[in-house]
Amino acid sequence: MRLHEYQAKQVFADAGVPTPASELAATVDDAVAAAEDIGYPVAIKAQVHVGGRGKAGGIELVEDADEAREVAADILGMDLKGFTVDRVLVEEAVDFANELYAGVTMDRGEGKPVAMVSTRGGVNIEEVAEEDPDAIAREHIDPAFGMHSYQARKAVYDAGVDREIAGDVASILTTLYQLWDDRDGADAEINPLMVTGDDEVIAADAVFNVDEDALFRQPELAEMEEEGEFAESELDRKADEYGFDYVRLSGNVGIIGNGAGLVMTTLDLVDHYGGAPANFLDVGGGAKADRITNALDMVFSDENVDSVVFNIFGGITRGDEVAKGINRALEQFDEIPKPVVVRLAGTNAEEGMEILNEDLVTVEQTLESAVQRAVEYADEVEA
Amino acid sequence: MRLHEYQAKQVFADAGVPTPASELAATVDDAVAAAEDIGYPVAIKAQVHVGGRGKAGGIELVEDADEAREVAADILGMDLKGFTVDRVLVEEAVDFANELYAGVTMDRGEGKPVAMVSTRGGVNIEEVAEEDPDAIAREHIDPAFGMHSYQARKAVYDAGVDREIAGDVASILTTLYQLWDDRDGADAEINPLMVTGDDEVIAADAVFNVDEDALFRQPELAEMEEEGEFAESELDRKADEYGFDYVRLSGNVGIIGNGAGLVMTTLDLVDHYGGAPANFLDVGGGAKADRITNALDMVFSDENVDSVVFNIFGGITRGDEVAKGINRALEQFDEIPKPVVVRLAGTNAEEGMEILNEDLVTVEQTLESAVQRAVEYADEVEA
Amino acid sequence: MSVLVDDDSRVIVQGITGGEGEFHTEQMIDYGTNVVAGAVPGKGGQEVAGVPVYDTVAEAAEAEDADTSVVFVPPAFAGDACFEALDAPLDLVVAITEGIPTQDMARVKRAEEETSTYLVGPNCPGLITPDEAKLGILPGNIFETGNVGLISRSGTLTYQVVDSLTQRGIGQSTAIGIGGDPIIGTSFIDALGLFEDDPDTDAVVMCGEIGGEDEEQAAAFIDEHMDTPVAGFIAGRTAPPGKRMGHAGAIVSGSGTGTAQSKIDALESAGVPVGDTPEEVVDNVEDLL
Amino acid sequence: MSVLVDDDSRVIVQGITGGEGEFHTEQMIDYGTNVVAGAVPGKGGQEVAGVPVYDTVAEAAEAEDADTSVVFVPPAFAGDACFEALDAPLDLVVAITEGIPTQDMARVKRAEEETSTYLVGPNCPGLITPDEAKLGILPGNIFETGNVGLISRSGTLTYQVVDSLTQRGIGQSTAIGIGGDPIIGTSFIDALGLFEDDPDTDAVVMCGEIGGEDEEQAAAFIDEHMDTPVAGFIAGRTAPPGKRMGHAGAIVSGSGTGTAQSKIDALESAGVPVGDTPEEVVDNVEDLL
Repeated sequence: MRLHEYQAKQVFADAGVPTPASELAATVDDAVAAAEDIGYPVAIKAQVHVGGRGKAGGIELVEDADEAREVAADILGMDLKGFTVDRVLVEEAVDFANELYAGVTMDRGEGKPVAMVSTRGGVNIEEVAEEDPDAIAREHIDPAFGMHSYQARKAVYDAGVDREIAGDVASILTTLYQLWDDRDGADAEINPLMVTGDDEVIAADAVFNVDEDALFRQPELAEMEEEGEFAESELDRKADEYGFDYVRLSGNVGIIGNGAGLVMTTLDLVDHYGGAPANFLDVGGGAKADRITNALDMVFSDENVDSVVFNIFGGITRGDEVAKGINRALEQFDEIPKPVVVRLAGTNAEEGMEILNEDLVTVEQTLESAVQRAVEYADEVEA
Repeated sequence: MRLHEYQAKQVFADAGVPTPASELAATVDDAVAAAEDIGYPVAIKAQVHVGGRGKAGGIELVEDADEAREVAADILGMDLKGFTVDRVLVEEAVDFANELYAGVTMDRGEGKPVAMVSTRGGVNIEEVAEEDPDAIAREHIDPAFGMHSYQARKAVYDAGVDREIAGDVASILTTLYQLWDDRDGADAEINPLMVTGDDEVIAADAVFNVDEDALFRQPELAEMEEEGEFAESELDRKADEYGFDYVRLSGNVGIIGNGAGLVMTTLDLVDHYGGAPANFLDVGGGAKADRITNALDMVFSDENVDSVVFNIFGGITRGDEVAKGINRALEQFDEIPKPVVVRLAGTNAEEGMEILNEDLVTVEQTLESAVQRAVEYADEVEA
Repeated sequence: MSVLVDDDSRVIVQGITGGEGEFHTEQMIDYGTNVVAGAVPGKGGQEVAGVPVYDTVAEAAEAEDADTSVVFVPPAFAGDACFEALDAPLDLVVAITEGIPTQDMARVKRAEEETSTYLVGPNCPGLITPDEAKLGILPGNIFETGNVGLISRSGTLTYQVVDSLTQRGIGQSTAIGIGGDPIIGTSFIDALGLFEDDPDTDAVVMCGEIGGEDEEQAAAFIDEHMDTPVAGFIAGRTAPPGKRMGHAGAIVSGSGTGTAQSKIDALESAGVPVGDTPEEVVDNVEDLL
Repeated sequence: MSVLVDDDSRVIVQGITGGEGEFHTEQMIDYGTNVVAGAVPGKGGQEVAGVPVYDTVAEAAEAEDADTSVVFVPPAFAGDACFEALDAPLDLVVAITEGIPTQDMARVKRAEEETSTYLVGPNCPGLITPDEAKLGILPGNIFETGNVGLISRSGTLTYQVVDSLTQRGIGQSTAIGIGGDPIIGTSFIDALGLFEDDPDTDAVVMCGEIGGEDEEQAAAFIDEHMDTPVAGFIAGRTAPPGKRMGHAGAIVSGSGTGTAQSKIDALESAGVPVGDTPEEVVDNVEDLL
């Protein structure tokens, strides 16, 4: 779960990372008032989860109230790579001499956290990592001991950070690791970490992704997640409400299944047989009829969907429950919105297939044939 | 450094360990007022670092104001095993059905913390450990990971704590370990951990020794140490002021040296040659003349001392500095208070021996002869 | 023969008194698994599915001479349950629980590396040696004894592949669900090594998916160390970068590592045929046997 | 020959820019120790006592091919300095610093046990191989090359015994101050084992003191594993229980463990003569040689 910039900045500031003065605004008036509070120049920054906001026109520097009003009006309501901007962060403009990068993430290959520092801040760090991996100093952290102080210093010196600010940067990296550890971070990043002309170091941007599986013990972050949902799409909100693992894609074959690997495989097969998957939707293990009904509602809500394939291999999930849910969901319609192909296997699959109302759905015996049939239906709709 | 009971209770309560209501009092009036506040019956408990306070009359239960006044007057000012009682803790009396023990300490042999639980609380736990070691359940804690929750539960179940209160006791042990870890504990103990008739668990006594070497990062505990000095002897206060490692003993040969092992050896030799050491005093490494002067002042302040042996083996400590300090300290007296024997070896020992004023001190060439001479002097005084 | 589990395994169920724990204990016992104890703090002395429950794993292991545990403990407490099982110590710990915080698992994994215990999972369906014992939630009826080892990051995908194998008369020596989390105990390499050393496993199927570099490392391992042939499958070819596809570990990074293509290329370079569909995987296994 | 340190040792001084660090670096160099670098964060590029200073131990070790470090870092930062040296990694780390919090050392010790590095100290005078190299603060002039190994928990007591040995014409192979703290790296047993394996050490003196059970364990080790004869000394016979006698580790517990008598008894049962005075120790060494 990714915090908005303004939320991440608050978390960082609370932990002691220096951040510029800033205020959140949802209206043009509030944005101008915030700018007056802070004092010009200020940056007005769209609060959406989109990379390269600056280049896309989502971050602008303004020098006075007129400019602030104009820019805030431009940005609020703007569509940035598919996301509508509902909030802007109005922030003290930092006059910098240099831009660094500092980050902490889990290196899953090593099974260990890794702290990173680079003097190549202010640009896409993943590109730096690819082009010039040595430009990023990395310290792996022993998860039993946590980060030793010397490791923060070592990362900073290894990265070639100027001697004058090395201590401050090491201390920010230590704080960043500590908050990543305390707040169950997945990734914590400061990019750019700006260095001013008089050697002050300040976090000009802030990224914090929290481990969704740990939200139960991070009540403050859970609240932030809820508060940040203004930026979510209708479909994502619905998936959250129903508690589905759901990812929307650009195709037209809706996919419902149980178990991440099997659902991914179903997507891949749609592609393999010439179709285009509209979504990933995992109902999870042991789904009962209600949950199946919700899943169908979810997929039907996506206007891109032209056909649906249901692929369940029952372990704990029972085929008869799935069949009941499908029947119940479809019986409410006078006309089925999109053709639905169902394939059931495993626990109680035969019972399920007997229960299924074949007036409402197409039943297939194998995964391959079910996917092929759904792709055909979608092609027919498009044709 | 050992906290007083009332201080340890505050530290424990702040961490979330249930403790009885209590107030500290330095006068009889305050003690009675505290008892009225809390409500009778209350226990009135002498705040001195003495084992077996109860048996020695330092803890009494009172039922009303008259008794409170009488008992407070008895205990305040009382001499308990050599310590004068300056403060009492007035505490809600807990009506208990059972007494447990919970403790955390460093097992130096293992190099690991150990958490302990026993159902044999309320008595000297060291005696229990000797007579019936299995009556204490022990869990060694990996210092890299800290205590796992399951370890607290395991210690509690292994100790045979009643199922009804096992969860509460495990949670108290977890808290105890956490505060021991956070506050740089040497030992943290609750004995007795009382269990009331309705299965409430409450810390009726609290012991907390902090690692003196960690006081620099425990400002609150350092303050408590200072506040708690009312109970220290004059000599201990002086040793603190001068920054000496000093231990008073019951003999009459004062001992000053550098390095713990060598000073202990000097004590042992005094004993070996038929004398009785009056103290352990280590001036530490690299002592300059001033420090030597302070050390002599320290030992002369002990009225039991009849002679002094000075034993310095210079590594970083220089013999000439020591000699200057000795001369300076003794020159201020019209008459030397007690005979002083000096043995210098190692760095600049020869220069030192030349500097020493042999009108003021007796110089010996070997450790053995120096000790023997000091013992003789002491014997002469006593004779 | 088989790897990790057989009918000699003496199994503790951690979290046996929960709904999932109890249901699957019954299922495991029905399958023939030698479940000898449950371990749930505060529930010592009870009995579930005919099995005695102890307060601690150490007590259960001692009293019932157990060597294995299956963890059905809720995510908030599952890391601690793994530590308890590792410290008991046991030979094999199978963590079924989904949703354990990643930082908890990093610490468990760190501790596991200092032991000789095999940790399988978490977020996995468990493992099974057909007709001997199953540990976890796999549907026993689709498995059949045979000579193909199976390793998979995904539960239902495993069932899909196993079902096809069985229907075509190809039985399994042992099937291991290694789990869909970013940090897991037994890796592909660990499991491949076990099958390589098992004389009764004649071929191995490994079902990987997007995210991480385990499959790439496994490919290098196969190339260097394995004589037993391996057939591969990789799920998630159509997954977009930056999105978690159900499994916490199934995510292609923004910088493009962890893609299906990278894994497929690595496996194919190591001589592992990678099927485009589950049925093709079974075709490949037939060819390899 | 010698143990742990000789004239091939390439030494980093951590905390070389502090007063103590600089003074003893000069002293070590004067003695002939091959001090190749200093390591102090923020001081990289400077030079102290003719030695280049680096910001990190790893950098110093890499640039100067060092294998050993001596830690003169203040107590609040010394634990971290030990971790840095262990992780570099180096072969030998000698922590001179007194007053490191015990919990810090427990963590350092835990980490050390997973490495092959020898950690000597903390709260120790260091170690010396006469005429080759000294690491730490021991006064070099009292030592002389010879065939007696020395192990001691105390600095000045070591000097006392060494001085007597040297005056009686008995030289030393290596003298190791293992430190007076409750938790130390190299124990008596570790050091005894090193001397047992050193063909040029013909006898060992061990100077113990009250507190802990290291001497008792050493006695058992001597009894079972050592052919080289050992002479013993124990300081603190007259120490009262519950009082810290200068060293953080020198304390007889309230329950009476860690007494001098217990240690003397254990050593004598293992055939180790324990002198009542330092001179008696030297008498005993003469007898053993």
